[in-house]
Amino acid sequence: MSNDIYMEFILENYRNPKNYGVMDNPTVKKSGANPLCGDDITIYLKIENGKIQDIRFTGKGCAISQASASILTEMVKGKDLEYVKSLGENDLLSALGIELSPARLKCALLSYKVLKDALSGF
Amino acid sequence: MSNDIYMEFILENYRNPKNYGVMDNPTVKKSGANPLCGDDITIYLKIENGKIQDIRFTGKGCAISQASASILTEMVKGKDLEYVKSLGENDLLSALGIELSPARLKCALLSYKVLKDALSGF
Amino acid sequence: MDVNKIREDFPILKRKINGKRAVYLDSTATSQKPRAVIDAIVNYYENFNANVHRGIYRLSEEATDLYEKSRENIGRFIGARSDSIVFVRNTTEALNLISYSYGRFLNEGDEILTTIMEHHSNIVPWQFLGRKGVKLVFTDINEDGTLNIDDFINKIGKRTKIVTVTHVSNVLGTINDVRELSKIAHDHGAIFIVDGAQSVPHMPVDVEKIGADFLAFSGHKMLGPMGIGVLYGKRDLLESMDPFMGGGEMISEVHTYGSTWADVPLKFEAGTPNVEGAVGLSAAVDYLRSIGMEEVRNHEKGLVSYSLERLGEINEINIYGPRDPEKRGGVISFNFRNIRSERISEHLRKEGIMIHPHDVATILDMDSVMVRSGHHCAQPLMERLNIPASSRASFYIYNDRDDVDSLFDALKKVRGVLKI
Amino acid sequence: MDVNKIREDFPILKRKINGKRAVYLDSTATSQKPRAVIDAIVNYYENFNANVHRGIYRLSEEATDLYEKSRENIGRFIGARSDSIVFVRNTTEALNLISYSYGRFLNEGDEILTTIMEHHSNIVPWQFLGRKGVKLVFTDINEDGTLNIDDFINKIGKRTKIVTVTHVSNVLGTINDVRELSKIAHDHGAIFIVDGAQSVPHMPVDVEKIGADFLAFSGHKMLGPMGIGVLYGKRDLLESMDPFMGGGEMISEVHTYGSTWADVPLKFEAGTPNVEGAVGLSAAVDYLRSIGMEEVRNHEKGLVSYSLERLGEINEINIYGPRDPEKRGGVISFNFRNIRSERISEHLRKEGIMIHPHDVATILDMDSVMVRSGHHCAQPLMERLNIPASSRASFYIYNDRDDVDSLFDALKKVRGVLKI
Ligand SMILES: Cc1ncc(COP(=O)(O)O)c(C=O)c1O
Ligand SMILES: Cc1ncc(COP(=O)(O)O)c(C=O)c1O
Repeated sequence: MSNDIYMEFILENYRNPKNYGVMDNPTVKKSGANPLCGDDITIYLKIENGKIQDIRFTGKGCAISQASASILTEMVKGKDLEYVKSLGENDLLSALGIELSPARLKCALLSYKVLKDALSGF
Repeated sequence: MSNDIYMEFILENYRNPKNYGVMDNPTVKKSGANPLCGDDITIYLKIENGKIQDIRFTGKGCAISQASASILTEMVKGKDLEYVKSLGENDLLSALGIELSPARLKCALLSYKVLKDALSGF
Repeated sequence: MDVNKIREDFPILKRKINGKRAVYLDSTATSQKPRAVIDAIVNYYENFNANVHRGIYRLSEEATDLYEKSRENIGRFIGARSDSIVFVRNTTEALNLISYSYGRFLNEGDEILTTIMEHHSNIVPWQFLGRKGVKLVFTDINEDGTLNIDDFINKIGKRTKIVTVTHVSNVLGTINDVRELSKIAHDHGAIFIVDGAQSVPHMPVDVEKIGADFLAFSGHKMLGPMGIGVLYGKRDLLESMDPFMGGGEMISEVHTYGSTWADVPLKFEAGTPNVEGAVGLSAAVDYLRSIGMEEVRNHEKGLVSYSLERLGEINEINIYGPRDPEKRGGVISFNFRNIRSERISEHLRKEGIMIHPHDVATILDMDSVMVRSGHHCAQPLMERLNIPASSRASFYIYNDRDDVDSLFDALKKVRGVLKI
Repeated sequence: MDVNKIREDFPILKRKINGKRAVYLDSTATSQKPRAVIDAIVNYYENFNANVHRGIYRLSEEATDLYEKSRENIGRFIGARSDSIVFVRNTTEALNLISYSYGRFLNEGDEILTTIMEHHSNIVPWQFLGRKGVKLVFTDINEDGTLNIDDFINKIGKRTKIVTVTHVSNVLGTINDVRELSKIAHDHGAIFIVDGAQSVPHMPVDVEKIGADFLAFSGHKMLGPMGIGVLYGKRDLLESMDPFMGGGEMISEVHTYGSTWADVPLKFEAGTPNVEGAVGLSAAVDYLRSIGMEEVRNHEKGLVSYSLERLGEINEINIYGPRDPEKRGGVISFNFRNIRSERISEHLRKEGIMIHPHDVATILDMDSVMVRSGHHCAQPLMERLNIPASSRASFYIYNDRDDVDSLFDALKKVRGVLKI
């Protein structure tokens, strides 16, 4: 884990987020917010044959929440639902590779929470 | 002022209170209580020609509140209203002759407050 | 349990009053504080002080961590999860919170069943609901100061929506069988509230075991700082309730047209919380745990037994509440009742007490023995006992047999001072 | 005013964070505590701790005396008699107390006039009254962050029963002309409430001069302990109101069928009060008085002026609120708005801010510069300003120009860390 939470990998995902944008006709669309920060995120999923065929997100927030959403979408795109559901918070956090204080943890996990929420019916 | 608040003078007035008892047809009758202690006192006054011709009290409470009521009635019996109205808390306290802590001061002054209250219309 | 060692931990007990060793017998009103609690407060302000929950910088995160760890620790002390622990000022606020927030679910004709031995804090908040036609019903006591269970069963019924009972009476010392009362309450579909102000500090209390839907207690009575108390509540109940106070911390979103609330327990903590208080209470809980609550209970039971023994020597004194130390906490309320003397004031004799408790307290204080006297915030109980007031001595971990001896030595002087 | 000497009085400021001198710029959220306040707490617990108002023994009388002298001292600090000072937990509780107790006098169709720059604590309690059809009306601000007086005059009317306004905005820093607003409110027959959370700690405040019927403030924001706050109220208003919470201390007599209340202010203080908090806040008031509130105000004005000067160096940063140091308190909220870089995330650009305040706070914290970031419990204001959040630096007596320099040095690093 890196002490430098603004390391290049994070910044790159922040400035050029993967899978950013609206999706037409998603299988499911879910939003969540962290009102304390004014952060919010919407996740769009296309689910077919037990797989996440496609994923998009929109939203706003700090570098950590945006980068985290970008990285999360990459982690689950094209993956089996079973696998995605088995992912824990720590899987996302180790993918981020940075050491976060409790307050920033909330930023990092917003997208994860929205995704879990979106998948709760599947 | 004595440190011994239970000196003989106080105890004597406590055990054998002067002017204790009900009065028939008083000019004015007033009650007051100190709910924190469960103390209460009723004062009966016969007022004629601008004088307190007679005074009685009934009530219950600790040695200090009872002795103080007894001593107060003695101080004002037969006196001009003008004079009685001019009496301050300290006049009663120096008549008691003992040093009281704030909590016990409330006990000592209950009768004084009821008397002042009774005379407020005169 | 080594009382001498424990006394060493309490700086105030070293204070001399009138040149004499302080014999503090009023822990039921408020407890003294050990060095560990005072140090925790100082350490908090010297190293960690910040507002919580919203700061991104380290200091605020550390303060948040201390605050939430305190919540967890205090929850564990009563067998509860931290998300069912709401920080309040004291027992009184906890009970008012329930009255205001849960009280919304009650309607005209509904009843709240309590007991005649309650502290005003477990009476007045419920009387407030009288405004909307909710009736407060009081269970009577038996002659020995225990709860009259038959009366309780008689009075509970379909209309009873809330049963609220003190775990330990602050006057009689009576330990109520809350587990049993909880069952009866739940059988009737009522929720069950326990006023734990006098139990949590003095004996093991587990919210599951006693079947409490809500439990209220105060930090200052259990070695903790003033200004902090706890409302434990079952999560589903807390979640069903509207907030009590509104403001910072307790919101999710605020708009000009309306607001939404934070999750439990923050929903009930409006404004900047008393972080110092939480940290101090957590240190107090650690201190009590290091002694062991069974030990605390046994120690107090021992002091009560010894007091009852010594009481045999002064037969002018009557005590209130059960005689069996198993059934009572470390509280002894008493009055002089059986003095054979012509010199007793008539009205006191009529009231069946011979010496006013205020005079008793003043005379004891001359020997720096500190007892409470008055109605102990339990006027309905005083009325029931038909007395205006009583004296009360209460024990805690820092009291020992010497304190009991000092109490009785001083009591023996009372008649002499009053010359009766 | 010798800031170096003052800093010596604050133990926490000696703490090194990441090996660096702590630059605490979040006193608007909560202030740090001087040794004198910490000592007052310790002294209280080591020598005087007891429950108040009801004890006959010396310790309780001493504690009562300390508690009531503290009330007097704190009252004097704002030009008020002690019997109009109610101790509460914080500003939030004070405002809720008014909403619950004075709110009973309001009816459907009545209006409460406030401003769009309020803290949630001065919004949510009034929204509660929406349940009975009372409407909350918001006065707008001008472009420079001052209150729009025309809008205020437009919105006040016959239906307005309460006007409640913050003295100083915790985001914009705006100092409202409460004296003038009070006159307008009173001319319309409304009562006037001042949220003094950000004024009483930072400038001379006199309840008579500002024409406040109620004034609320928090001890923890003015060097005092957490868990203690003050509601000042005009006596006749306080006397006309029903109590808020019920329990011990606030009663005169309790019977099974109903109760009567103690006199003001005790009527509003239910349960064991936070004596420690009162004593600590009184020590804080003494400390502030020894500096002089005019001095405090001037010192902060100086730091604001210097900050505005240095702000000239970083023209990517925009601040909110009035530019004139005479019209603002020691609070500066800001955002990065004018960065010429292709590397700004699209949504931030759309919102007119370039770097999220959370990232700013985290990066500043790396240099142990502690600022707040978020909505500052003022979401309606954030909506009005059309931003999700801001960063905020705030000053107090222990801050100096070095702190301002540290802030700006750290701010200059933000773009570099984020590589934009
Ligand atoms: C203007 C204003 N009002 C009210 C409050 C609430 O104060 P507290 O959280 O101490 O109740 C604050 C502090 O956050 C404030 O800045
Ligand atoms: C049984 C009981 N309930 C409630 C209270 C009220 O506690 P507090 O004053 O801390 O709110 C007390 C303490 O006086 C008590 O003994």
